[in-house]
Amino acid sequence: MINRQLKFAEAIHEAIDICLDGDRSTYLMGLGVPDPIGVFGTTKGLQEKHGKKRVFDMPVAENAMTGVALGSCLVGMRPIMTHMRLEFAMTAMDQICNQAAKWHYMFGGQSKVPLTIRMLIGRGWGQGPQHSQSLHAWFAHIPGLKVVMPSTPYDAKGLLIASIEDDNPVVFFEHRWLHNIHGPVPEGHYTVPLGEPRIVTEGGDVTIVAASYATLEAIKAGRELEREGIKAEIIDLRTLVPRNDAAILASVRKTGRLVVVDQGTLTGGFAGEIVARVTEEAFGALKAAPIRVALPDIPTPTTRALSNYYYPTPRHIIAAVHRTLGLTSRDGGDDPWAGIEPGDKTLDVPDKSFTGPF
Amino acid sequence: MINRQLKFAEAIHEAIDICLDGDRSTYLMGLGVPDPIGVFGTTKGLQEKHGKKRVFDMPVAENAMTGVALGSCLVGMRPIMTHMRLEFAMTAMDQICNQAAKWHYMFGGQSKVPLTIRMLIGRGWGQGPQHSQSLHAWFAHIPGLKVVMPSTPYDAKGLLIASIEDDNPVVFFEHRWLHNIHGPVPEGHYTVPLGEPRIVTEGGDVTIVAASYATLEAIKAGRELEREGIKAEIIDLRTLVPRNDAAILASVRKTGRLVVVDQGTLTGGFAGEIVARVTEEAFGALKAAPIRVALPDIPTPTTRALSNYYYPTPRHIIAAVHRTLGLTSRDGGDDPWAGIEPGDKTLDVPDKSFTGPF
Amino acid sequence: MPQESRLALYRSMLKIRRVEERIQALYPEGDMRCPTHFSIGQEAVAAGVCKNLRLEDHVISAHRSHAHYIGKGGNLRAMFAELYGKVDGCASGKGGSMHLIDLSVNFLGCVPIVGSTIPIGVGAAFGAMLQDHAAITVIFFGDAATETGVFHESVNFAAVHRLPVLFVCENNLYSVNTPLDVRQPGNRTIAELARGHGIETSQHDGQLVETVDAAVVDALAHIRNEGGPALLEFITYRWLEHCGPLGDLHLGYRTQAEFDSWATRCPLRLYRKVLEDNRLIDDAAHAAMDAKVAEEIDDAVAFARASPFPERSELSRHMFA
Amino acid sequence: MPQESRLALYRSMLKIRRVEERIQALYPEGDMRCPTHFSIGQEAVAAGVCKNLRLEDHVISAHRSHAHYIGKGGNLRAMFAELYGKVDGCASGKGGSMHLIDLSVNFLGCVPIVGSTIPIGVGAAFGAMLQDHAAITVIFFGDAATETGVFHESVNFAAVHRLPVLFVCENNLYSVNTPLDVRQPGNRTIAELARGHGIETSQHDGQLVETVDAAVVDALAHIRNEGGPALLEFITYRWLEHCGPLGDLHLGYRTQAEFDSWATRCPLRLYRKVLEDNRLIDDAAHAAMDAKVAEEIDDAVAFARASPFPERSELSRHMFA
Ligand SMILES: Cc1ncc(C[n+]2csc(CCOP(=O)(O)OP(=O)(O)O)c2C)c(N)n1
Ligand SMILES: Cc1ncc(C[n+]2csc(CCOP(=O)(O)OP(=O)(O)O)c2C)c(N)n1
Ligand SMILES: [Mg+2]
Ligand SMILES: [Mg+2]
Repeated sequence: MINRQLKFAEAIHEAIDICLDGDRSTYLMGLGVPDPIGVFGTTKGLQEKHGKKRVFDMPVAENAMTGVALGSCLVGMRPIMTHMRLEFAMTAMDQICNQAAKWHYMFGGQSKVPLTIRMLIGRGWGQGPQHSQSLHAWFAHIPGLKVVMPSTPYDAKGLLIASIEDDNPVVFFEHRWLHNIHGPVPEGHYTVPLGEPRIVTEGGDVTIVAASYATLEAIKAGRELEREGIKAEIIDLRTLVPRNDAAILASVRKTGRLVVVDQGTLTGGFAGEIVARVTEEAFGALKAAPIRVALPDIPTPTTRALSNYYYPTPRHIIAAVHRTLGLTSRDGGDDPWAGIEPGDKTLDVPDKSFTGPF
Repeated sequence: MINRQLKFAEAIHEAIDICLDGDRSTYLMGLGVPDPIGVFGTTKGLQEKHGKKRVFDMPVAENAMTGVALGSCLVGMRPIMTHMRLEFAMTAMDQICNQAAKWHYMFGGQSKVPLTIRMLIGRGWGQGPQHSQSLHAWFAHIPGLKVVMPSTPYDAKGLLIASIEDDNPVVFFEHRWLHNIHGPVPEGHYTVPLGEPRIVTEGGDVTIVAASYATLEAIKAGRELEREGIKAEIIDLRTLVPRNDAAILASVRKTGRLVVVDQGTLTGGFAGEIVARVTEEAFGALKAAPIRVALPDIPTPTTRALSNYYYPTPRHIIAAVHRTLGLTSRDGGDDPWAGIEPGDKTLDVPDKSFTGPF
Repeated sequence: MPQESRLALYRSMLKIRRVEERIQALYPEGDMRCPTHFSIGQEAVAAGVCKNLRLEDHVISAHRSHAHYIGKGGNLRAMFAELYGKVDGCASGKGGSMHLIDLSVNFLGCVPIVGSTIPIGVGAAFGAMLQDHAAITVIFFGDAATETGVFHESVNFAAVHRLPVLFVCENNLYSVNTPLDVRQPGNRTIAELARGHGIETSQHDGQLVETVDAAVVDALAHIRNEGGPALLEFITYRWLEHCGPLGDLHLGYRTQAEFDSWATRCPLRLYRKVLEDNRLIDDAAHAAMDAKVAEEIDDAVAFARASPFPERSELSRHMFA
Repeated sequence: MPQESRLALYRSMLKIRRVEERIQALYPEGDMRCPTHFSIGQEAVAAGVCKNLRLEDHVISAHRSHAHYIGKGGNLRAMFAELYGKVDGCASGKGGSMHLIDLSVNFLGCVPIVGSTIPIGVGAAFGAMLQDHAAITVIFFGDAATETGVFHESVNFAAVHRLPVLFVCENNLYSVNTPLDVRQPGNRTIAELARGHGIETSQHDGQLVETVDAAVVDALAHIRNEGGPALLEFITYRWLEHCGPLGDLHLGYRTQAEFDSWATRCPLRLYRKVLEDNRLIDDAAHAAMDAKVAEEIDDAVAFARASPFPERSELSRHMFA
């Protein structure tokens, strides 16, 4: 039992700090990294501690700076890059996906690219179409990248250290609404291996697969379902690539039912990959159609009047579980949005302490 | 019965020509568009015919030039952009996916972006890691984009005209190994509506879904299967977004078996989306696990000794059909690669006339 | 400059200032739930540039766009309604502060990805040229935008095609909380950087609205007469935090002394003094002007508050044209 | 310049020329199945630059990279094996002509996405600086690469951090079949464009190898003494088609007259004349030099042909480090 409680953001901070301490070739760069706010606290004070040569800001030039990070790997460095929003890194897709992802392979394994790229996923007030996309499915589709999506402070620290120490490019997702959650975090160095999902709660009635912030929503749904007597086995993917599917397949073989929750949009999203994979591998065990709970295929609207109807809630997960259990007709059942007012001010905050907008 | 035979590349050329003729706001730009080779013949002579103001080359600056195209839409233009390889447009993901895709929605429908972006997918000699990726799954995952992937000259022309005339951004895929295939193409203006798959062959034993070049491989497999007495219903998606799944679902309800063939890599690819969708919607009809036939999760190797073992062949589709029909054990059956030599010179050419490298 | 023009210049700055002060006052109520970037301290650039534009000329901006929207004559009611996320917002509530638009005055839009509207503005000019329109396009952006590759790609294309584009860089010395010297070399200005592309560029004091005005007059004449783009760099300073309605001196990334030296160079104060010295305005006239502006703002805020939220069905509207 | 240095310069050009001529001769057999970009006509740049580099200095290049690989001393056997797609290729066959690499001589690699290796080269210099290495990084690219945004982003970063980078632009007047004037404005050179970033730049004749050499000596001295990057633009000309072993005058995008005027300025011919005039070489010595080069090439080709193809199991190897 670990008694030490840290915020997710603090766990990230500690992981980076430990890696900077442990390996002189590690450095950290990104817009705002050394500024007084320090990327929502995750990089605060690190420049003061580790020096300007190892922790620094950069020009607004995400594509070139990714190339710079990659180039430095070729002479032995181990960079960590930080993007305050995933969208900023969309200018860097060539360097991330054509260069960093493929460099090791396309030169026959001669160079390695131990580059970790932190991507923050926005949610909050009016983050809107260009500050909120969770495009983990994109990166998972590029061979050569590892994709990591923790949901707890413990995993955040252990997986980030593992990512930084990994000799390959890793894209590390941090959902903004996770930064302030608390959880037990051991002191010092430890790693959580890339590739192993975590069984959050055991249950025999239905398997719920999620990752990153969606895991929290799944857990909330699971609590509610438990009250109804439905026991969900909730599995937190933790990493999309690499990914050992044994736990998921074993779970579905037990429950026969699958709901996948994704913080990205539906079509072409990673939930589809999980559904496809499970269906291919455990078809005989499935008792009902799997269901995806994901964002609709719509850009994120800015006004909360619409974003309140955009992000699925635990109620949606519950409704999906009910459907897969045959408790409601496939398309029927309660409208999970029922009773929500456009002006509602509880759905666009992660908790009461949130004062917006980022 | 249409007697006029054109090459796929000629059909593309004709579509562009007709649109330039028909609408003064249409223009065509891209690297090499007016050069003597004319993007594998698809743009040859168009500058001479339509003038330098409507058909022109550009600097190597794909990101800005996409923005330029988008900006011109805001004042009433209807641009066509051409990328000789999809990878070149990976520098333009911000403009394509953050700006063009969302512009109409995020400004409440006030402006429209009738921009068509042609993306050529490389295959051939040593196209390698950076000249061969078919990332249609990426674009299909971005709400606001339409994604079109023809496999015949008829559809190439009809869908390209429909794409250009569509008031939304459309990403239009042309696999290089399609450019030289022949097929019937009517003269003059016609459109093929975006969103409707095409049933290539009817059959009751198994549904094979494909798009773009993969459709040709599926057809080859279908012929072989027919000889074995297995009747495949082959469905050519034609467009990934929008997409009316009625035909696919009806087919699976008939056959109970699904094989999806994809010219992209497996994980996070669009084949998974189709499998997920069909499983969600037609679970009860499925008699066996669906199977995806896609590229392995590996960057494209350059040497043919490895690319010969990289691209799935009709034999792989046949093996998948056999598996889903229970004719071979799930993992057993013949190795589709058996008998292929590393130095084989038939697998890295679309036909005998091909002299490489592009 | 004619007396009325001088007063109009001041009025434009005053309106920008007062609108932003009102947002500042209302924002803490928690009903404008979107990231909001203020131009307080930088008003002279928007006012000085927009004074010289015709209705048909295009303007496009980025994340810090209120001033440009107002300067170009954007609808105030629609702006406030947008900030409140209402259906009558200029983007139907879908955009928020970072996505203002008013096509009736050819304010084409803005987006918060740094640099991204620069090529789009160039494209608007290009499209106009293809249609033989005489419209000029003004693109507003900050100092950090000149670090993006897309800025250079855009300037190059505008230079090749000699497009009627006025690039306006508001160099306020910071990108978020990061000073210029860790982002750009100290031995060249942004004007010099852009001059490398073979276009007309110059650097000016961005606090003196008549200096801005004169620079713009020259640049527009160049664009019209010689054809081809120009870039103006204006040195200015943001008073509030990068995003949001508060001050941020407590953060320590800039000094009180630096702030004070800029605060004394408030573009409104400096220009009011000029007008007073020239007896074009006195306290009473100023109060009257202020009252009229306040009235317009009151009306816009009332309108915005009264406007309904978009209905749930609006979520899937505007997906495709 | 010492006699041996002059002969070495010539020998370097000759080797590059002969290797490419051999590829040209063999390519039509259809066994080198990868896109191949030749530098015939442009040898003086690679030879003149690489002569001044130490083993520890880094070189990175783009799609047209044979000359740079050879100039830096890259292994010839491994290069030919790579072109043949063999397991002994410098990238195990996984890369082909567009992905040459030889880490034993600090030739870091090359990729065909235009502009993409520029920041990577800057990163190598940055990484070396972080580790207090004295290595200089040379980045080779073409005229079109200066149109990409990433070029400017990279130069800016190198300028801010005063990195020991030599940017070498081989301006051969074309990007594929597209001339410079539809891509870049005519009123500035690439050297002037880059000078906007506040770095040391100059333009030179790329056909005269001693001119190249002298420019590089100066630039390296500047980098070593002043710290901070420099850019050299060399005007040169490609003889063959953009990609592939053939001529392309029949396409008509360039004229015979233009071609002829450049062909007479063949860097090898011009320099051989200088050496002959200075009695440093005669026909016999030249033939001997040529024979030695041919021998090395014969060996490399034989090695490459004898090398086996990678086995099927190699497909999934090297996926992760
Ligand atoms: C591509 C990209 N990277 C980073 C950001 C985060 N960001 C938002 S505003 C901003 C500062 C821009 O500074 P500047 O262009 O000088 O404009 P200012 O805010 O000073 O007016 C940054 C870095 C972004 N929006 N887009
Ligand atoms: C981003 C990108 N766009 C387009 C291409 C296609 N392409 C390959 S080589 C080339 C020409 C490059 O010209 P230049 O940089 O002058 O080099 P040169 O071939 O003349 O040596 C182009 C446009 C590419 N490889 N990458
Ligand atoms: Mg600024
Ligand atoms: Mg060139």
